[in-house]
Amino acid sequence: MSDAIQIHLNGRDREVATDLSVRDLILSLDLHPDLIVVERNRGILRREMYDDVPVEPGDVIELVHFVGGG
Amino acid sequence: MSDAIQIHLNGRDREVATDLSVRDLILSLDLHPDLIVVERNRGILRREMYDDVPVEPGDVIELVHFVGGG
Amino acid sequence: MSDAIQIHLNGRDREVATDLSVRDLILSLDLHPDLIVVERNRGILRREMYDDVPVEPGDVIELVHFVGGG
Amino acid sequence: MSDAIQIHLNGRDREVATDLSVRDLILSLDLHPDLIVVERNRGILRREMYDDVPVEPGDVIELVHFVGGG
Amino acid sequence: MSPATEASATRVDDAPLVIGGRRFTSRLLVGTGKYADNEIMLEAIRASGSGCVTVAVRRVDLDRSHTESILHHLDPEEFFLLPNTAGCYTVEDAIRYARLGRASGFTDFVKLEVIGDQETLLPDPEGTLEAARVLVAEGFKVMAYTNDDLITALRLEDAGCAAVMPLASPIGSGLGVVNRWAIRQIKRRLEVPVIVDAGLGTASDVCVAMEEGVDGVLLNTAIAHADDPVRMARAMRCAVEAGRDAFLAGRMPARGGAAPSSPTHGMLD
Amino acid sequence: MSPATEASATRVDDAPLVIGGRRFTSRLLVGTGKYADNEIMLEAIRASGSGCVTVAVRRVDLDRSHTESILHHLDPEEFFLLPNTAGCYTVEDAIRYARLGRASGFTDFVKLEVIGDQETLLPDPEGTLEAARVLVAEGFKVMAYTNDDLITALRLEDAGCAAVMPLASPIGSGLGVVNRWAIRQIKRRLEVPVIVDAGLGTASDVCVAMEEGVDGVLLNTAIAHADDPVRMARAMRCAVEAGRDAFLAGRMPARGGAAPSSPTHGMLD
Amino acid sequence: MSPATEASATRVDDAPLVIGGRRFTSRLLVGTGKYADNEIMLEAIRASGSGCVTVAVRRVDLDRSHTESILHHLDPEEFFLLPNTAGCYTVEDAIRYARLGRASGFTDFVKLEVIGDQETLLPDPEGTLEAARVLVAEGFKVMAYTNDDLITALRLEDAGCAAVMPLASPIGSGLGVVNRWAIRQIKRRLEVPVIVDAGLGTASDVCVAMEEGVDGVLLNTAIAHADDPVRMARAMRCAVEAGRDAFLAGRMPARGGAAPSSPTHGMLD
Amino acid sequence: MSPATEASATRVDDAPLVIGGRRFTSRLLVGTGKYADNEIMLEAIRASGSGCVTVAVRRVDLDRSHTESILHHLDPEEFFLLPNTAGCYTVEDAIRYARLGRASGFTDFVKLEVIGDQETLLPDPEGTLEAARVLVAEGFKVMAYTNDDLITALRLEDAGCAAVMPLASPIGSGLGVVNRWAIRQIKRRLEVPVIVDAGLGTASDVCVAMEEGVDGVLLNTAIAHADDPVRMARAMRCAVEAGRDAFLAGRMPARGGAAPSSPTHGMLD
Repeated sequence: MSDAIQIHLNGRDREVATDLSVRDLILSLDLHPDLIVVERNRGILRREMYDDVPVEPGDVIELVHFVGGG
Repeated sequence: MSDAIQIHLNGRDREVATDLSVRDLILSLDLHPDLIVVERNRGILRREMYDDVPVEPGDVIELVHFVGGG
Repeated sequence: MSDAIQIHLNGRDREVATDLSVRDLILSLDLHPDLIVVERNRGILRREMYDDVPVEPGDVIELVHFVGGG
Repeated sequence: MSDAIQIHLNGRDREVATDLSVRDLILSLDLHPDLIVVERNRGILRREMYDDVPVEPGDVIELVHFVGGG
Repeated sequence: MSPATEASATRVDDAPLVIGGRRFTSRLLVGTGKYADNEIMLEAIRASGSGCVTVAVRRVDLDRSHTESILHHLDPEEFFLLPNTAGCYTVEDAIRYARLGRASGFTDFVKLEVIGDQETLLPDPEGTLEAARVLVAEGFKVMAYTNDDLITALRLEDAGCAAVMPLASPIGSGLGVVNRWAIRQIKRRLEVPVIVDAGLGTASDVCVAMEEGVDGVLLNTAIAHADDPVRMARAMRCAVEAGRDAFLAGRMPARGGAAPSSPTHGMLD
Repeated sequence: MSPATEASATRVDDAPLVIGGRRFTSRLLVGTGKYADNEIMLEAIRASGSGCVTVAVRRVDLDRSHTESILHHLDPEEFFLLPNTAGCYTVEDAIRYARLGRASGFTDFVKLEVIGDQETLLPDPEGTLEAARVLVAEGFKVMAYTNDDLITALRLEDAGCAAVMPLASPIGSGLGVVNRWAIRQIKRRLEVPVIVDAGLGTASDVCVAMEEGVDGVLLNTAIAHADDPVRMARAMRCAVEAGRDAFLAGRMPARGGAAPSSPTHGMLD
Repeated sequence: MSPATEASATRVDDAPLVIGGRRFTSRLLVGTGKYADNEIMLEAIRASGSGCVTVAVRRVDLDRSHTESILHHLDPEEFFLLPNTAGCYTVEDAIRYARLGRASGFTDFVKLEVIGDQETLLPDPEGTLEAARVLVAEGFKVMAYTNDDLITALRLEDAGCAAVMPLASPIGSGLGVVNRWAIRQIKRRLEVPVIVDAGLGTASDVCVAMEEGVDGVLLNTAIAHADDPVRMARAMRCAVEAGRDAFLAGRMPARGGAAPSSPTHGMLD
Repeated sequence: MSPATEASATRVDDAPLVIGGRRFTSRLLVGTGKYADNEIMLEAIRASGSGCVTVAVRRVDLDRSHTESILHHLDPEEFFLLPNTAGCYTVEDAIRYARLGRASGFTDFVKLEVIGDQETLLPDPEGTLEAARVLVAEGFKVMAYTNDDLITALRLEDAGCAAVMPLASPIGSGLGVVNRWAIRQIKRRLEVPVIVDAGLGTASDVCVAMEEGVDGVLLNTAIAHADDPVRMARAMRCAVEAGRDAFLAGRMPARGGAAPSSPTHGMLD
């Protein structure tokens, strides 16, 4: 039995561990949950859901944040 | 029995004789059929129809032409 | 013997008392010597001369000062 | 005895034959007398004088003409 | 060669102006409004060398003893009549007037105007685009009056307009080309002919527009409201020629510094 | 009527340009410098319709096998030759060159230039005034090149100059009329003819200058350094006509707001 | 009183700038892009006296060892962060980015950009209007970047935008206010605040915009790409003050003629 | 740091303005004419942050009960008084007024004006040069009002003037900098301080002049004839700062095309 799943993260296919919550994923990437916004399968995920929402095979996830711009 | 009907012509109520064709109406107004365009009840009337189409009570008719413009 | 003389002061003929020094003239006009400049017969009169220089018949005197300007 | 003299012509020292008139000089240079103006020792020489005026040792001569300009 | 001929797009050394398959005899289009009288109008239009005049569609005034049709004064054989939709503030009105203009039987060209504001008479970009799409679908050859926005101009080209007609400045203002940069971009990016319409006030304004390489200009008030309309019409004809030739000739570069016109050598001692 | 004729100051509906008692056949004066070759120069000058060309006075180059005189290329019967004092930085030099130019026997007119700075080639007001006074006293008909300062222009008129020639911008810069207000004042206040000289870069620049009512313009680099000098010369001829006619016709007033060109009445319900 | 305070809309003698119910502490809004480094950015923004900075929404770069969030450099307590939709060419993208910006939890304001062309970065009027209508319905406070067309500006106001942000000239061009007349009309006709955005290149450009009475300006490249961004930021702060005060003070009329500043009487004989 | 301090030439990061060995506390010089009353004048001058004011020399009006000397309103300890020769149309008059001004005992500086024309009040270049040479020989520190001609400016520098003061446009016209190119050349070529004098109408005009790198500006009507002179004075103080800082900061290059302010990478799929 495999302990990894495939997701599409920020434009790239990526293999991540199973049973990860979105928060787990964020932390595993060394990102601060309060500084980013998560779009999952084209829908925005509210921060209070990060714990409850599992990362599932085939998820298309975009992690975005603010950068310098005019 | 009446020999006149009411129509709305170029924005005004007007009484005209019965049994007029559109061409009769145009000529009665001393206008040249080739220099004007007839809109009847919001539809454009082709010139070749002027003889055949009768002016009927309640018709809304606009007689238009070209004037100086930029 | 007359006790008055004619001078030309700031563009006008004027009769003034004899034996006036320039300073006497200035003070008689209720002007402050330090706020004006005296041109006498087309020559500028230094302030320290006001006491010594007499006003003489026919003198052409201009009393000037600073006014608002751009 | 030498049959040549030194003149300063159009900015350069130049040796020319003796007994030349200004016209001789012009023709010797393959120039058309009517298309040029002669300045001799800082004075303008009228065309009718070309024959009579000899080129003398030390003459400073400028031959000028019209060129394209704005 | 007379100016009229030189001005014509048929001069041997310039491509003709062709819009919607129709060949225009001049790069100058003129309006027929606001003249003191019809005689001056006709004389001025002839002096302008223009072969194309715009006309408006209006209700016949039945109170007048005789009709006022401009066709009594302008021979359709002599001038190409281009109906406009001036005075229309909605898509529906603009389409209605365009159809009436075509029904006159002279042409399927229309100068489309959908005005967005009564005070400035500036065009409504959304409405103009919507009306253009409808009229193109109905087979009209649409010459669209628009502002000087490149994006709207590109969309009008995409919509199938036969020509795009950006303004120089508001209709009748005579302010000239207020945004040269915008006109330049529009000409540079569009493939259909670009005609600068509205706001040109005098000959140099026309010259400036043509020097940007546009295909033509449309004038009305500048001629009709000049003290001497006929002479101004002649001035405009020459200005179109001058600007077109200057564009085609390729102007000298403008430089900050100076450069002598006469030789610096050959000076005397 | 051909443009050449129209451009001429002899057209029935415009007063002729007369400077120092001499009638000019065109309001366009052109220089003869900086052309790629003499054939193009001649063709361009003819296309410009100008009857007056400026020439420079220079030392004959004795190293050349044949003389370089421009008279080999320009027929004094066809063109009025106007000698200039280009390249002179002192009053003495300007007077010397003016005298040499007159000694050519063609004319007692001179285009006076006393340059004040090698980098910008701007004229020296003091020097120009001094030289003008001397040359007028010697019977020259002085056409004085000057900057766009009204006071200097008035003094040059007082000095007896036959014409005053303010610059549009520095010689050869092609920057056009940088100070329209100044040119307008000069034309408004002077009685002798005003010819705008130097800095005009393309047709619209010429048009703008003429619309200020000046009596003519003098061009060189704008034509000689265009990609196609002959076509640009034709453009300039038309631009002079256009600007002159626009000035005489009296332009419409420019207004902040808009005004419709088509009737606002007679709209349909 | 320090410039920062003076520049603030809270100075006793000027109404505060309020957009969508939010009070802004300065009439100068600044972007955060294109700086050499974050230290200079922060110093420049502080020197500008601005309390509102725009930020872009972008994908986290997972290849970087640490995140690049601008929040590491800008304290949301110190500056109001205004997310933009820069880089969006479709209505859908603009809406998507606006929603992501709001989900950051800082604000429901958005600077809406729907770009119509990759070369000029000019806004798409139709797309901007469509996106604005959707976002307003979703409760966003939309500050809409638009061109200088009055009609589009009026439609954006009708659509419920909190502010309309016409360009001075294309983004990053530094061409300044190319069409003063257009900016004046937009300010005169709209009731919501008008912020001039894009194209301002130096202090006088900002001054010119503010003198037209607009409520504020937004700058980025002019500061970030100056040789000395911090000093230019200070210049811009003063330029906003200068232009605002000059507008409120009511300038002298410009006249063709002259008028002496010193008395003409009291001259000596 | 308050604007007054920032405006001062003594700010640590800008060289002080020094003319004829005298250090000026501000780059803004103001006139004292044409104010509604002396209270507003004083308040406005203080708001301007200027430390140097120009005054005119006039005959005392003996019909008035009390003298009108401006010294009753301006404390020479607070402001440096710069006498002018306004109203003088001849070299002799200008010299006479300059001497009278110096005899007041306050200064040997003079703002030299030799006017050439009563209608435009434009300076007389020949007369100004002649008077400057005489006054410099008499030990005056001459600040010469002149037109925008580079050559005249260079000659005035050669004559020993302490500062050269080219006009932006005619005195009291408020037309702003009509010839930016000329001002740029003058500043680029002269070594003595260049102060732009006359014609500036509002804050952006001042900003434009300072951005050309000139050392200061002199204003009178723009402040005195604003609806609110005190506020306009404050605007001008900021405009001088803004323009100076923008010049020193080095502006971004203006480009024909656009360049995004937000990153083009990191967009979502």
